[in-house]
Amino acid sequence: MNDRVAEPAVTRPTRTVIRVQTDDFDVGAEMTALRAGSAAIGAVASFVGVCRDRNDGADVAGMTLEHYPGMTERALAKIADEARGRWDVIDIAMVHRVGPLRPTDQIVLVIVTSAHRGEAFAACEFLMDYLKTRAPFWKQEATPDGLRWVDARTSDDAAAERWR
Amino acid sequence: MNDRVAEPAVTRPTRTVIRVQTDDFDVGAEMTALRAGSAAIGAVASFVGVCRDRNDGADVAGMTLEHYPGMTERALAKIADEARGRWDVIDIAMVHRVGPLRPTDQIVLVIVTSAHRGEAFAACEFLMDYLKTRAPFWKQEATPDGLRWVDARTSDDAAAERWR
Amino acid sequence: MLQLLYFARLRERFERDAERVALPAGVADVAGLTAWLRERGDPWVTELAPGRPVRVAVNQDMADAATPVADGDEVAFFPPVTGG
Amino acid sequence: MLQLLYFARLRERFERDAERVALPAGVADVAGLTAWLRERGDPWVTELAPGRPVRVAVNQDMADAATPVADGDEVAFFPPVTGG
Repeated sequence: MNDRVAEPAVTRPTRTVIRVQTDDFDVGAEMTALRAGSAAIGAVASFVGVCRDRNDGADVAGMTLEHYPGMTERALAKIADEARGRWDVIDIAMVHRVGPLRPTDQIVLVIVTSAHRGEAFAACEFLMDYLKTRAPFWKQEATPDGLRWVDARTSDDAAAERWR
Repeated sequence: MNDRVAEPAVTRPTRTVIRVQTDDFDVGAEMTALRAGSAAIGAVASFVGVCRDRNDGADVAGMTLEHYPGMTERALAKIADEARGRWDVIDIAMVHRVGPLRPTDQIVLVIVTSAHRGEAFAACEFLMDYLKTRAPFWKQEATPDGLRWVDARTSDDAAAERWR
Repeated sequence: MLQLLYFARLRERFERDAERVALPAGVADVAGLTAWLRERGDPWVTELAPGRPVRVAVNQDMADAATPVADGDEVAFFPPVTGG
Repeated sequence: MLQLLYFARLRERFERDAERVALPAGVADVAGLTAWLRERGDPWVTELAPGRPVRVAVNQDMADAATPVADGDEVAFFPPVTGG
């Protein structure tokens, strides 16, 4: 130990990136851009949600994601603000696709940067749990029995409740 | 609900990627390669550890990572096996750099793929906590006062203890 | 006027994604507006029946039955969200 | 013979990263081998003193004081790990 002062603040403004888009995203490029310019970052936790070929026991040939333009970005920004109030994070990125998607396509990306890993992991999982229950997106799947709207999961509500 | 059978097993063998290397890694490329060929994956959780410019109250100009060749790979493989015994994960990648590193350089990458996000997040955090306390790597930092070996953190021991 | 929006299953059942209506007499909150919509009969009375999993946002913030509704507001009706 | 390895701070203090030694008479476990190394005096007796944060691996698996040591083993001494 020594008597140097505590860690300095981040030397650039923190970043909050929120985007809703039909195009795919490049995880590596998003991560590189998000953490650029801050040597205070020691931890980068991320999550990518991917379209599966099965759900609730049925084959899924693809899905279409609908959203509420305007409210979506607003809801995501509120969720990011709430994460910042709970953990000492530096940057947050939340990118969500809409429109038609097929199995193995990327759906959503959340990245959190922080000085330390515990806060990055917790904030990243929190952001996903809240996004799943509070951001206005709806999935419609194409199955052999036709199109069906995906039902909200009680497990997602339970996951979000953990953070109360 | 319907009477279809439960979800099928992954249609390709699971992957466990373990590498110790001096070269940098490309997070996006590692992620793409790891999950390629499985439409059963719905969640990809990842963590990147980054070299900071400050640690324990001192400026850090850079660090050198030493390891125990042979044991390192063996220890990482055991940690990956333990994660598989605890959670229903599909693929695991653990890539750790050794040699000289500078602030903002990537140090370690852990990626976990799974059908669902809860297991991917938990396994990814577990892998990092166990890597931090059980894989034979040692950091030596260059500070204004000279070279110093980084002391193990009691907070890392506490993080690993959570999983017992 | 109110701007009403419908998403996902409700958009399909109501066969519209939006409509403009005059603020109905006596309607002051989400509960009142929902009751007024139910008076249209099916599919409104079914989809908006008490206990159905319907969410409401007023001016793009999540709302509940007691949230006030006033002239000029944007009120959206939709099922529980399923993104991510 | 035993293959002894030293890493990080211990490698520096002992001024070697490896050495081959004959299995000392009477040494059957990690505790015995550590006691035998302490007989070399400083820096061994200091760095390997009871209570110091030293970890030991036998044949590349983490070991404790009671882990057996036999002819042909690889035994490594190092500080608590700090990777990641």
